[in-house]
This record gives sequence, C-alpha cells and structure tokens, in this order.
Amino acid sequence: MVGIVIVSHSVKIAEGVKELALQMARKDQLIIAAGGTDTGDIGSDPMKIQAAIEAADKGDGVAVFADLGSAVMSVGLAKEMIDPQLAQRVCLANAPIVEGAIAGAVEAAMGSPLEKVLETAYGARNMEKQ
Amino acid sequence: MVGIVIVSHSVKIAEGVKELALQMARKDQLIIAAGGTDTGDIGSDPMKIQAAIEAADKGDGVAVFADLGSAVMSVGLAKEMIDPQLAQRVCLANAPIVEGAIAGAVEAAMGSPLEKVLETAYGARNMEKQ
Amino acid sequence: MTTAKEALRVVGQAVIDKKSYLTDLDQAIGDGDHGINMARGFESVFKKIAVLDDNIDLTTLLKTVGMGLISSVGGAAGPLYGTAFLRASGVCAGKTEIDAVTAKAMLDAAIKGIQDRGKAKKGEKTMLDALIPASEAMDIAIKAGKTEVECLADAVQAAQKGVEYTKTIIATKGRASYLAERSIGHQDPGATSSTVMLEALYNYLE
Amino acid sequence: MTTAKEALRVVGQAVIDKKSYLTDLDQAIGDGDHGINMARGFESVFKKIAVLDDNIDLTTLLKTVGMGLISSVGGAAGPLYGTAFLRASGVCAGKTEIDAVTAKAMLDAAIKGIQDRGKAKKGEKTMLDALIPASEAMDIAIKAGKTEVECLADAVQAAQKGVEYTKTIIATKGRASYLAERSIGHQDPGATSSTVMLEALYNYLE
Ligand SMILES: Nc1ncnc2c1ncn2[C@@H]1O[C@H](COP(=O)(O)OP(=O)(O)O)[C@@H](O)[C@H]1O
Ligand SMILES: Nc1ncnc2c1ncn2[C@@H]1O[C@H](COP(=O)(O)OP(=O)(O)O)[C@@H](O)[C@H]1O
Ligand SMILES: [Mg+2]
Ligand SMILES: [Mg+2]
Ligand SMILES: [Mg+2]
Ligand SMILES: [Mg+2]
Repeated sequence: MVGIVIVSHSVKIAEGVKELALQMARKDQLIIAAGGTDTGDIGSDPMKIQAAIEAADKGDGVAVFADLGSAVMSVGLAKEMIDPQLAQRVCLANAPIVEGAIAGAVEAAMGSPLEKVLETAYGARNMEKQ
Repeated sequence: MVGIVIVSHSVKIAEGVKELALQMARKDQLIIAAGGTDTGDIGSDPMKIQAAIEAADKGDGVAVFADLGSAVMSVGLAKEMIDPQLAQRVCLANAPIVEGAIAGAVEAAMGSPLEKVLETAYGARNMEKQ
Repeated sequence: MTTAKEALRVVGQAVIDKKSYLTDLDQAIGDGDHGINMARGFESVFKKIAVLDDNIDLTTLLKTVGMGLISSVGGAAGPLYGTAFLRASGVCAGKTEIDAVTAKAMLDAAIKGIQDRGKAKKGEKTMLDALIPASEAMDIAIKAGKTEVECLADAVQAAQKGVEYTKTIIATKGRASYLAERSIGHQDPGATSSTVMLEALYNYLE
Repeated sequence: MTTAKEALRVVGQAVIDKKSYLTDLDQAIGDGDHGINMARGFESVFKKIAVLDDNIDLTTLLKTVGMGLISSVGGAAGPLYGTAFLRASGVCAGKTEIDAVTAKAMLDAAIKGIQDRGKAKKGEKTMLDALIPASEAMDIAIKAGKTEVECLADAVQAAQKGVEYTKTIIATKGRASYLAERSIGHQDPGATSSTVMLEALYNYLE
C-alpha cells in the first residue's frame, strides 16, 4: 500500500489533514503528518520530512503532499537525503494539500499504485466548491 | 476590507490555515476559523459558520473557504440563515482551502474587493508544487 | 389518536435504533459516521421537542426538527435533512389534517430542498434515490385513488427498491464518490436512513 | 592568519546582527521571519561548529553549516542556503587554499544548488538577484587578473546593486509573489542576507 506524508507549515494543518483522511481511508492506511519545524513552530523541517517518508514506505512508495513553496523545497531536500532507492518511489503530489491528500489517501487505501494515487490527487485540484 | 472565514471539518485545519494566512496578511486582516462541529469534533456546523460570517463582515463582504462537500453545504445553509443583505456579499470561494485562503487573505489585506479576492483564490487551484 | 409529535418520536427512534447499521454502511463507502450523526441529530431533536406541547402543530414541529438536525448532525446529512424538514414544514403551514396530496407536496418540497443544498440528481447514489422513487410511487397511488396509508405503503416499497438500486450504481456525490467504481455493491447510507424514516412513519400510521 | 572557522563565525555573526533588519524587510513582502529564521539558523550552526577543531577544513565546515541551516532555519531560506553551502562544500573538497577561481566555482555551485531547489531564475526577486550578479562580476574580475580580495570586492558591489535592483521588480517566486505588482518598491530579504554574508566575508578577508 502506498504511504502518505503530509507536509504543512502548520503542525495543526498536517495533523488535521491526517485525521480527515484517515476517516475516509482504511484504518491501516499509513498517513504520517510532518508539520511545522523541529520546535513545532510554523515552517518546515527537511529532517522531519525525511523521517516521515522513511516511516511511510512499506515498499510501494510514498505520495507526499505539501502546502507552500518552502515546504515543496524541504521535500525536495528530504528526497536528496534519503536512500536513493527509496527516493525513486517517493513523489510530491502536484495537488492541494487538504483536498489532494484526502483523495489520494482513499485511492492508496484501495491498493492503487503510486501513479494512480498521484493522478487522483491531481484531479482534486478541480474539486468544485459550489 | 474583505473578511475571510475558514470552514474545515477539522478544528485543527481551520485554525492552522488562519495562522498561516495571518502570517502573510496584515495583522488586522479579519480571518475567522469555523472548524468542526459545535462539540469540536470532525464535521461542520452551520450555526458556527453563520456566526463566523457575521463576525467577519465589516461591510466589504466575506470570502468563505471550505474543504469538503458537506462543509460546502453547511456554508450554503448558513448563507440562507443570515441577513439577506449580508448574504449578498458573502461568497464561497471555488478554491482549495489552504492554498486559496492564503492567497485570498493576502489579496484581501491589500484592500482588494471581494471579486478580486475570489479570483485570486480561484487562481490558487493551479499552484504548482514541483 | 395519532399526533405529529408522537409520529416524530417514532421516526426518530427508528433511526436511533439503526445507528450501528447505518454507521456500518457508511464505513464501507464513506467515513463511517452516518448512524452516529443521525442518532446524535435525533437525540438533540428529542430534547428540543420535549419542551413543546403534546399537540404541537406539524409546521412548528418540523421546523424544530430541521433546525435541530442542522445544529447537531455534523455531517452532510445535517444540512440535507435539515433543509428537507424545514421545506416540508413550509408546505403544511396552517393545515390541521395531512391528506395524501399534501403529504406528497411535503415530500417534494423536502426533495427540492435536498437538491438545492446538495446539487444531486436521481442516480447519484444518495438519499434522493430512495426519496424520489417514493414521491413517484405516491403520485401514481394518489392518481389511482388509494388511501393515505396505501399511498405511504407504496412510497415505502419504492424507497426500499431505491435502496437496492443504489447497490448497483456508482456514487458521484458525497464522500462515496471518492471510491468511484468501488462504491458499487454497497448500498447508500443516506438512502437507507431515508427509507428507515418512511418505514417507521408507515408502521406508526398503519 | 585567517581560518575557515573564524571566517564563518564572522559571516554568521553579521547575519545575526541584521536579524531585525531582515525581518522587517520580510514583513513588508513576506511573512516577516527571514531575520528570525537566519539568526536561528546561524545560532544553531555556531553550536555545531563549536565542537569542531579550530583548523577544520573548509569542506567539512561548509557541510556542517549546510546541514545546520537545513535543520534549523524553518523557512524557504533553509533548504535554499542549506543546499548552497552543501554544494559549495563539494567544490572545495581536498583544497587547502581557496583562490579566486575556486571561490567563483564554489559560488556557482551554490547558485546552481539554489536553482535546483527553488527553480528560480535571475530577475524573480530572490537571493539569486544578488548572487548571480556577484558571480558575473567575479568572472570579469578574474579575467582582468585581479587579486582574490579585489574579486570579492567586485562581487560585493554587484550584489549590492542586485539588491537595489530587486526593489524595481515583481516577485514571481517565494511568498512575495503573492503580492504581485505590490512587491515593487521593496527589496528582497534573501538578496539582502546574501549580500550581508558576502560583505562580511570581504570585510574579514580584506
Ligand atoms: N450532494 C448530496 N446530495 C444528496 N445527498 C447526499 C449528498 N452528499 C451526501 N449525501 C447523502 O449523505 C449521506 C452521508 O451522510 P453523513 O455520513 O451523515 O455525512 P458525511 O458524508 O459528511 O459524513 C450519503 O449516504 C448520501 O445519501
Ligand atoms: N524559489 C526560490 N528561489 C530562490 N530564492 C527564494 C525562493 N523562494 C524564496 N526565496 C528567497 O527566500 C527568501 C525568504 O526566506 P524566508 O523568509 O526565510 O522563508 P519563507 O518565505 O519560507 O518565510 C526570499 O526573500 C527569497 O530571497
Ligand atoms: Mg459519513
Ligand atoms: Mg462525516
Ligand atoms: Mg519569510
Ligand atoms: Mg516563513
């Protein structure tokens, strides 16, 4: 099963997204929140992200969701720091963090491969709100 | 100045989005988090949303951000419950909750009108993450 | 004699009794809370109607139910059923007796409210797939000159069929839509709770 | 005699001294934390290098700086400067003396790292608008046969001009890009911190 990592500048957002996504996915779906800096302040922490990715991978890869540009950069750096073998099956989703992670987590929980999880997450960009 | 209301199923997400958005907007930008049910559980509460909208309006209208379909419905209902005059200047943004609210809050803080705030928020749908 | 308040208690209790069944259905294709949401909703409603007069008129009663559900359900069913009860309440204003035609008008107003709120049509695997067939069956029954209770019986049967039908279709609205084709084979929790309510009303009136 | 460790202390201290200035700049067009981020970063770096030998080689030192910034800055500047220091560290591996050519190669590796990380080009109102002109000026100075310190002086001047230039352009990367045209008139915090570092290095070596 593809693992999910949530990288937000905010600890609260990362944890909230995890909770919401877990409600809709199977309870054994791996979703790891990597929000905030190492001190829990607003920001992002490549080391925390690295550890989250390593914990989220069970062999089928990891879909990472990030909120803002600097979280995206921290994910890029984390990918450089992890084992290159693992890095090959880690992908940052080009999707909104809340809507994308929820859709992606449901897809992952169905046992879909990483590509499909990323595609579904991308589709969440166009989720209509009216 | 256009007010911002954040409607998430999760109290944590709503509060986290408020914190992130406030960091980038002027500190006097009105941003109100209306997350979770009346008991703070996961869900949405039309009454809480109604109160948030009323508090966020200073005459220039309110841009509301919601995460999932049921939050969208709760916003629709809240709009029916508020004063019709006010309801006319309340709009649900067709945008991802985190990315849209941050972009929208920055736009609102610059003194832009509701239409422009909504347009900017809509643009956040296409925020590239790679 | 039947009272509106008594009927409502029976309907609400039926939903509360099905709490874990509805939750299990929602577990399969949603977030596993529909029974919890609906039970919390009707328990809150029960508290609100407890203070009302035993012979309270149907309009006030349904308005209280609608507002109660809206403020307590928490999930999609809150604004949906809440709007439905409020709209039905509007239709029976001033009436002391509810005949089949009025009953159908109330059901149609409820359906319209659900559609205004959730933008769904028939065939999207929602509560509408129980309620719209129920309304259609009532229409036929009324035209066939059936009694009020007979009309309701036909409505219940159509709703039950509608629930079965939801097993065969893909969800395109609500949380179950995240599952796309994988939602096939599972019946919709909201269609089920709608049918539970109609059944309970029928059992009470019959 | 100059040591790498001493030079680094001077550079880091200069950034720490500008903490509130950098934060004010970021307040105008970002989230008001660049000075705080950078000061926290270099304070963390200082703790890490305190345990290193006074004559530690430049490669190890820069690697320590890079990792230290990555793990402590928290904002965009963390992965950006962190990558920059790591890449520069790779270039000087095995060298005991840093001549102008090596210095420029280190700067270019740093720039490349920042671009790999942040996907920005010159003219997007970022730290690159100080660093790329600095590299270009160094190139010209080297070709003109200037000394190492003279080359660095030219680099500093170009970076300072670059900072001025950032006042005239629209941010299209980073948080300031949310402001679009409204970012005009404000200088970029990251371009400023880059220049502060170059200035401090020049003052130390001169
Ligand atoms: N847009 C909609 N239109 C009509 N009914 C809907 C819609 N979205 C969801 N529903 C109904 O709501 C039910 C789920 O209710 P519930 O579990 O209480 O809410 P949530 O999905 O927010 O957890 C579904 O089974 C479906 O019948
Ligand atoms: N994509 C990028 N490429 C290069 N530099 C960037 C990029 N994004 C931001 N920056 C630089 O980072 C600086 C802001 O750093 P900082 O305030 O520490 O981070 P944050 O924006 O996450 O709060 C900007 O002034 C800019 O120079
Ligand atoms: Mg549910
Ligand atoms: Mg729910
Ligand atoms: Mg900043
Ligand atoms: Mg920041």
